[in-house]
Amino acid sequence: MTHPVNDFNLHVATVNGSGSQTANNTLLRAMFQMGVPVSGKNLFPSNIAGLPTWFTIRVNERGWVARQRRNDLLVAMNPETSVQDIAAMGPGSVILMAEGVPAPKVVDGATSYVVPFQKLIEPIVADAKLRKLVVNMIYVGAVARILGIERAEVERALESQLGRKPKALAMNRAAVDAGFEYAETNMKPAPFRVERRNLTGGKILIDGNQAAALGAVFAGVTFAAWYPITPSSSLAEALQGFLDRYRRDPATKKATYAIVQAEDEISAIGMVLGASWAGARAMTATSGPGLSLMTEFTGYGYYAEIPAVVWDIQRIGPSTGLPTRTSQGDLLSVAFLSHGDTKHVMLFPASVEDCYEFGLEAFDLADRLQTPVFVMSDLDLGMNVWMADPFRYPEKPWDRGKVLTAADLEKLGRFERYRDVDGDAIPYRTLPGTPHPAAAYFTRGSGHDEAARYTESSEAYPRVMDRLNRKWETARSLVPKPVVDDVKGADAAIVSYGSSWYAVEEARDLLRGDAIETSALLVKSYPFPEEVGRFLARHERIYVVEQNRDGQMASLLRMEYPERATRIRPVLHYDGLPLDAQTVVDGVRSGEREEVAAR
Amino acid sequence: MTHPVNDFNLHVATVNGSGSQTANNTLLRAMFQMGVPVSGKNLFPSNIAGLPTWFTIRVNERGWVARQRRNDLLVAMNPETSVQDIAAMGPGSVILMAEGVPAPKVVDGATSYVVPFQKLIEPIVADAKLRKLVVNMIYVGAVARILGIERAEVERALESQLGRKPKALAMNRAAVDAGFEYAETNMKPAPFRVERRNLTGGKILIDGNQAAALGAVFAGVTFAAWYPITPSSSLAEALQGFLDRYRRDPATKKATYAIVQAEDEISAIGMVLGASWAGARAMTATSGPGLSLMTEFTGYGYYAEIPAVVWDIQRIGPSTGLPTRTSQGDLLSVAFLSHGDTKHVMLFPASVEDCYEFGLEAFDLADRLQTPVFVMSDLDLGMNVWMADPFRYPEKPWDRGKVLTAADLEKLGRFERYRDVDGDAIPYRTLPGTPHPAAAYFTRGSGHDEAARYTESSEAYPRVMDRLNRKWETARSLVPKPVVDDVKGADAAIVSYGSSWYAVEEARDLLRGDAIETSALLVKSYPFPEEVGRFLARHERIYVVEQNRDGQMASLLRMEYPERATRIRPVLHYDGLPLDAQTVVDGVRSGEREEVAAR
Amino acid sequence: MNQNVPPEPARNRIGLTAADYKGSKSTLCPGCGHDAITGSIIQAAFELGLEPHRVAKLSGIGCSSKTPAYFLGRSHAFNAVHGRMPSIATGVFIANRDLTLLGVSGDGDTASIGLGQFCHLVRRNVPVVYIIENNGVYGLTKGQFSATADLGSRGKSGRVNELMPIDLCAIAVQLGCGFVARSFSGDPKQLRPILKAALSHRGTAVVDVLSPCVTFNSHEGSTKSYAAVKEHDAPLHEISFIPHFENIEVDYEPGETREVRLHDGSKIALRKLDADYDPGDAFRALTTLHQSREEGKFVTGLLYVDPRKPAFDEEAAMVDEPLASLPLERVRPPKSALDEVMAGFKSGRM
Amino acid sequence: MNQNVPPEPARNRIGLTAADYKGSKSTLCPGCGHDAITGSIIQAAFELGLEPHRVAKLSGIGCSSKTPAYFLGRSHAFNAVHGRMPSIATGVFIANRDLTLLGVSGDGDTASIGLGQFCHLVRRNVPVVYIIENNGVYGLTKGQFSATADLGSRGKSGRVNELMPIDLCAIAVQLGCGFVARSFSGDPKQLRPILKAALSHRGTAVVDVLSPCVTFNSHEGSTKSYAAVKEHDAPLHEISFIPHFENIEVDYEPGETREVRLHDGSKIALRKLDADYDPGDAFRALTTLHQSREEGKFVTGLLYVDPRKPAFDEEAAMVDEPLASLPLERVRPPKSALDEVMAGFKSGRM
Ligand SMILES: Cc1ncc(C[n+]2csc(CCOP(=O)(O)OP(=O)(O)O)c2C)c(N)n1
Ligand SMILES: Cc1ncc(C[n+]2csc(CCOP(=O)(O)OP(=O)(O)O)c2C)c(N)n1
Ligand code: SF4
Ligand code: SF4
Ligand SMILES: [Mg+2]
Ligand SMILES: [Mg+2]
Repeated sequence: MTHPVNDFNLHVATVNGSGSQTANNTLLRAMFQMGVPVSGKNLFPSNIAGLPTWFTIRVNERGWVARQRRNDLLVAMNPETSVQDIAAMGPGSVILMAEGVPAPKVVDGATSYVVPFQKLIEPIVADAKLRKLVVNMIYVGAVARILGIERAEVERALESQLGRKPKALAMNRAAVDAGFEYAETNMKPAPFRVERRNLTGGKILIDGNQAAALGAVFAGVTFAAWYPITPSSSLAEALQGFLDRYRRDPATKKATYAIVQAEDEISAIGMVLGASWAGARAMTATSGPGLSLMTEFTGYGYYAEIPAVVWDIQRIGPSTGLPTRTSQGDLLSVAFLSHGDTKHVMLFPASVEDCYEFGLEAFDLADRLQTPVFVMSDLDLGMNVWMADPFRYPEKPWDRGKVLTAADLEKLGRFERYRDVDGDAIPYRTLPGTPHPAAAYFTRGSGHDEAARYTESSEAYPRVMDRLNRKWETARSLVPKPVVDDVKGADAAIVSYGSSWYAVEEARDLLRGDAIETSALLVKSYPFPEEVGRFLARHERIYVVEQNRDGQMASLLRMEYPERATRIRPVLHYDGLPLDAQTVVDGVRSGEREEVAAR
Repeated sequence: MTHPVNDFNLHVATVNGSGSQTANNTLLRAMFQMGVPVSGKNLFPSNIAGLPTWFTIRVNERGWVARQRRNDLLVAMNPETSVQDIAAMGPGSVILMAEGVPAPKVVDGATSYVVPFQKLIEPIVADAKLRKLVVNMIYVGAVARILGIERAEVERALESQLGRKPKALAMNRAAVDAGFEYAETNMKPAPFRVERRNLTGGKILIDGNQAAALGAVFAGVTFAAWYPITPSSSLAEALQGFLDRYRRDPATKKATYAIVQAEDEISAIGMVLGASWAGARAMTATSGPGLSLMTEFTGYGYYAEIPAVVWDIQRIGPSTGLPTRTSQGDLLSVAFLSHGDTKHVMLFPASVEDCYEFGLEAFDLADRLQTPVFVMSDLDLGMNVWMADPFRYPEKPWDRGKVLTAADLEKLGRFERYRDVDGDAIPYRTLPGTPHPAAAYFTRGSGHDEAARYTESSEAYPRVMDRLNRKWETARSLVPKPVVDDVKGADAAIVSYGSSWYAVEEARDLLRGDAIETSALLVKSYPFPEEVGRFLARHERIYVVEQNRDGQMASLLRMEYPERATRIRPVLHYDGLPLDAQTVVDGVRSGEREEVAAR
Repeated sequence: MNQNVPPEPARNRIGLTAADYKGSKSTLCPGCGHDAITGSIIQAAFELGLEPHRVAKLSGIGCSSKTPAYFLGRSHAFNAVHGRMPSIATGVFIANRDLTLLGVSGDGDTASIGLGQFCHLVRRNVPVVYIIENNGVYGLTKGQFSATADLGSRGKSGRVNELMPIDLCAIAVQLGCGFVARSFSGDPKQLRPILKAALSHRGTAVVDVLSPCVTFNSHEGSTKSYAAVKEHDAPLHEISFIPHFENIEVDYEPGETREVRLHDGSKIALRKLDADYDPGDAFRALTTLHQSREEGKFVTGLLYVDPRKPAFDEEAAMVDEPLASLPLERVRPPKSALDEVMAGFKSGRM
Repeated sequence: MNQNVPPEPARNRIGLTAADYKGSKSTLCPGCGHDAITGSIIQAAFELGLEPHRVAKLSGIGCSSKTPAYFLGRSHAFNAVHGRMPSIATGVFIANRDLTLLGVSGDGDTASIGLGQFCHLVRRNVPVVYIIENNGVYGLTKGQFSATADLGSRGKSGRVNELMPIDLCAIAVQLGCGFVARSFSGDPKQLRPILKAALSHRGTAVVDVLSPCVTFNSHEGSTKSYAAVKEHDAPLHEISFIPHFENIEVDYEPGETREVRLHDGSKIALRKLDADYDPGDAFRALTTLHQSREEGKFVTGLLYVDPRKPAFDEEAAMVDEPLASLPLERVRPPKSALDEVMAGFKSGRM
């Protein structure tokens, strides 16, 4: 199925801490600048230096960016893994192996080269330590040469990254050239190559965590508390960077925000709730273990009705699990996070655009609904680079929800914190510091009535709980709608969410080639908007694709739509690697085959 | 529907900290000793002294012990609540109100007396402080008189409680007599009364927390860590009491156990996991907020496969909620407690007998399955007194699960902590201190393979997770089976669990009188044994009765049995008061009416 | 003068009466030390003339943590979860630095489950008056020992506490807290000026108040019963507080009195008792606390004060007005900013 | 003597070689201070002749907490969740008091998320050697400041730490810990005897080891880089350890050396350097720590020791053998006991 032009996967095997990042980005960007759609995935260990790391660039003219199992071009720099890495390459592939790395016999039909990286870099870089970093640029040159990546674009890509450091730039440029020349004399062009197109014009390359941070910046976030944890740390750090740059008072240079690195996640979410309660736009970002520690406080947020934005950058595994591998495994625990009748709103960003948009929207929703809102991203979306159209500047102002000022109170005369005045089950709140005698109220996680008074009454308690349930219905109408793609005469339907969407779209294309037409639903929120129920009602066989073992979205759908429960068929992927289209194709195809057989 | 004999509810309204407990127990026990089935429910505030408290004794010849909405005899001691208390009494009821308490007009057909409690107690008790406590004995005497409770039994009941304190006994006895005499001259016998029967012979009166603690003692618990929280504290304190008394080494008088009051619940569960890992039989008991704090560590227990017994004495509400009100609201959060693909085993005790039995069995299950086991009791079951047959002494020895000794290792030669050797997906473990070079292994919450080695492998990770899923199936076959009551030609079926069972049984009886025959399923565990699925398959309309807002058991059943999802109809009760039969009757009856109408 | 006219209630500098600083009726046990502290808080707030709407009351969980409902009924309150009030306080303060934060906790809430957050609050020097209503037991859960129970103290059940108490004042001093005091619920004459000083201090002010639990910890053998505390109370000095708005010039006998000037111009005057005590010496404070424990005494008074320690917000370099009240224009960067960022991600320069 | 025969590796009192105390290959950054500490642990365990199967290794989460995989490969290990190793240690010890508990944590693991549990472990005096591999940063999450980062220390990103460090040794002394030492990963001559002494102490032994993070905290401006620590290391004394099984009588020049005798008969000898230091004086320890921080120095050595402090199990009054190994007969009371209880609940006497 490979086409010779603009359709292949480039796989670089190194060790982490070896500075191969710049080299890989140079290749990625050079092809991107040639107008060819690319995506890059970094597979790294939960360790700081010296362990195996792989970077894979997918080049695909049709814009498919999901992971593929197959690799076409391998650069084997890591002696620890070279044997397996090389063994995995099939016929038609090209292999560049560093001189001296152990290697098995290469399959027939594959081309392989042993490249004397060290010999080539020595004359260029004197310092041994520096050499270890710059050596990677040798393969950049060689790969560019055999793939037909334009030298000028490699130049530009390199320059855009190292422009600020002339000495480094010169040195790296020299290394690229050396690789290029070496390939020119010692290697054949690869059987697949890159050709200039015009498909990436105006697009950006960004990771989901940066996009999310940007969304928050333009949402007017004023406070963030966090505790470092992979893969969410880069979101908080990106936020810090953007805020330092764009959110200082022009006059005083003082900050219109505060970011606190808390002592743990219990404290982080506590600070967020305290700040939100007092009127800040507050958020935190975390992953697995940190999420578990936020359990008690999120129940408080639900019951005391305090806005909060929590980004969960999902990683795989119960407990510590695999901190640097991706998954969509936190849905059920977040949906019911904390004891008692507690339910939480979740958003599912499916792209970096969504990360930015939800970075904005999550705050409006939290303020509007007065409850914690969880944005369920994952490591693949959050830490890998994706192509996107530039983000739109928000045209509408923010929605801070139902907050009463002293003036409002003066008009109204009275105020009851938990009274459903408007019939949407969302009460009004006041902020501490509001200069009005009627403003004050008492916030607590214990039983309270409409006036926020303490109560143990068996009438008042269920009254408040029922209103919270009605508020849940209001949320259903406010959260982002799903993306529906109904195909006439479709054989089956595929439901997906979050980062699984890319693989699903590609799989649908492949299935079509296989004469299996599918409709699709991309779920973007929980509670489910009514469009979700209607979609399920319209389709007989519904494959729910997700990256976890327990079919967590499928479970939520079965709970919510008993009358559709039997139509739901989970297609699961949970090995920690990003989902690939083939897995989806196999799942749907086998299901459809049984179906046909059953007829 | 009230019968004049042995069928009424006695309701005493006082303030907490006023020592009415002894008085109420005296009445309860006196009737119990007359061979008449009784149950007592204490409705108390989340406060130490001075707030309204109610104690209700249900007397029912047929042995129904669930709460009823109706009260027949009221003792109104609390001026704070007397107006509502008295207003709630219907025709045919009898009211004893303390002289001076505010009172509304009493309904026609009700008999009411103003009793000069203070005047009556003054001559008996000189000390004013003491008087406040002993005054309650006046109503004991009066109530005994008008209900026909045998004076000798009141004597015995009083003696069994105060036997160790002769002075107090004499004083209280005098107060009872005074009340008795006062009633003799000033009150008519009530329209309902107690008559000696032979229905409580050999039975005991005990609360669920004491029963659970006893179970643990005979299970051979060696370690408990806890942090005080209502309504679970009394379980840990009862455990301490029993252990201090029955678990000291006969020779050395030293303890064969340790109980630690931890600094919080995170620490409590951590200590339990550490102790279990090292070979102790370890447990903890907690409620709502404490449970939420145990989230992260329970995920560790699931993934690293460490036994632990956790009693969750459920109270109502998200967050702090109503600490002294009952509920069954923690099912969904416990089922999926902690991030990632995590699932937990739950047991649902439905009676004090179950509390004792599960107190024993939970340890065998945890050791056998090498995972945390949650026993889902509640405040009503745990803190109220229930009649029961004496508990059976365990005839089988304990099951410590698959633990390899040095001798075993010598035979086997090698040992891999997470290898499925027997095909039941349960691996073998060794304890630290085992004198054998092959014994040691590395326990971690991060990715591990069969040999407990650290791994980030995309093959090893799912392999372990799939085995855990198979272990879940093994659990299904080991956990307690449900109680099935299939009634031929039943119109509908009722599914319940835990303390809801009493009300359900009574409701089924009432429905029968209403010509609605029901089958019943009492669920005792999650994962659901196959009997559950078979029961659902046999019935068309299934009412799932539970004490929470969100239909949590109904949700678990829908997730697990999609093909039965539409048959499930939640009947919910969540005002914090124990479930009553009428609520169940109403729920089922209206459902059945619609059904008939629909036909 | 006419007997029949009821006397006008006293009014403070903002025209409020003491009654205006009351809350709802207490539901604690009659005689509970916590209620006495509530009284002192009300009086201190009244005398300082705090504007109720500028105060935020915070607490954790426990009998002590219920008390914010019983004072300053016109102030917002946040009754958090058990032991986590410090993180809430930090967030509230950052959102609105104009608020005066008044936190009430218990010894269980702070020394057991909340110890970590307490230490980090102090380390950050978040401006909050942190009152610990210390009775050595868990009142609300019926009398178990807390981590401040004294070694050898006997519980109501008869059990003896085998573990060493955590001295929260010593920990606070150790962590560099700028205001550390200990007092006794039964000594309003001392407690009130301490509270006023704490409320005028800019930074975390830890006030550990011995507050007997009459229901679960006032029996024979308890070291924190009212009687025991009264007997072993050892005041360091006689405290008086002169608020900045009263520029009284008090003149003391030389050498008899120390004066501490707070950043808002208020003054604390400490009249020497038997020994002279310098509250500016952290080591003196630690030694004094240590010795007093050895002697089974409770030293009370202003243990340590350093009015110059920079508060949390100074480090955060935030704008002067509350973050919570910034309008959209000031927190949403212009389109040009987004364009700049987008250009960066296009070229790869970002 | 024949050149070709490889020299026999040295064997300790139980016949094991140093290699027998090794673990799997380290995956830390080349040059990481933690690896040096691992080396000292291996050597100390070898020299003491610890029986590997009687040791339980415990840790939290972090680069430091990974190290138990790199030593004592024949011992059981429990790599817990972040900051909660103390509670695990408490449980393990109670289940089997015959085990020697060797805990490794980091400054983030202990001073940030784990501070509460750390303090309560110390308060209970649970016998465990608690090593803090202290580098002032979160290594595994790529170099954020930890709560032990020094005031004004510059991070790799250029940020300056504005908060005061938490001195875990001072906190431990404050909480009455019976063994508190500080050392430097780069000084095995000092670290090894300290570890051996800690392993011989009965009670919580806190060993705070400065352990430079070469990747994220060894740049200019870092106060915890290898160079900075080496330069500011100020040893209190020269330490040597004489295990109980070697009854050597060392004789020192009078006044030059202090000797501390541990409960198992081992001895710690402290040779005086410039000033004489008494490790039995808690206040001396606190003052010394305080002053050294003022002077920007790291005092290292045995800061405080009190071998007589009763350990946790003595208070629990448990049977002598491990609870984990008690047979059913000893932990399930006889039927008569159940009958007695049942009778009580029948009559209401119970
Ligand atoms: C997470 C959690 N664990 C336990 C409890 C139960 N609880 C309520 S108050 C309290 C202790 C209160 O003691 P203290 O702080 O000393 O307050 P006091 O009642 O003595 O004033 C506990 C353990 C809780 N509310 N939340
Ligand atoms: C609950 C939780 N929060 C955050 C993390 C992420 N995390 C892993 S290690 C670490 C800090 C480690 O710092 P330190 O203890 O100093 O160890 P070092 O790496 O410096 O040796 C953090 C925050 C986690 N594993 N668990
Ligand atoms: S129990 Fe103790 S602390 Fe609680 S209110 Fe009563 S006296 Fe106060
Ligand atoms: S990051 Fe720092 S602490 Fe972690 S291994 Fe590398 S040098 Fe050591
Ligand atoms: Mg207390
Ligand atoms: Mg560190």
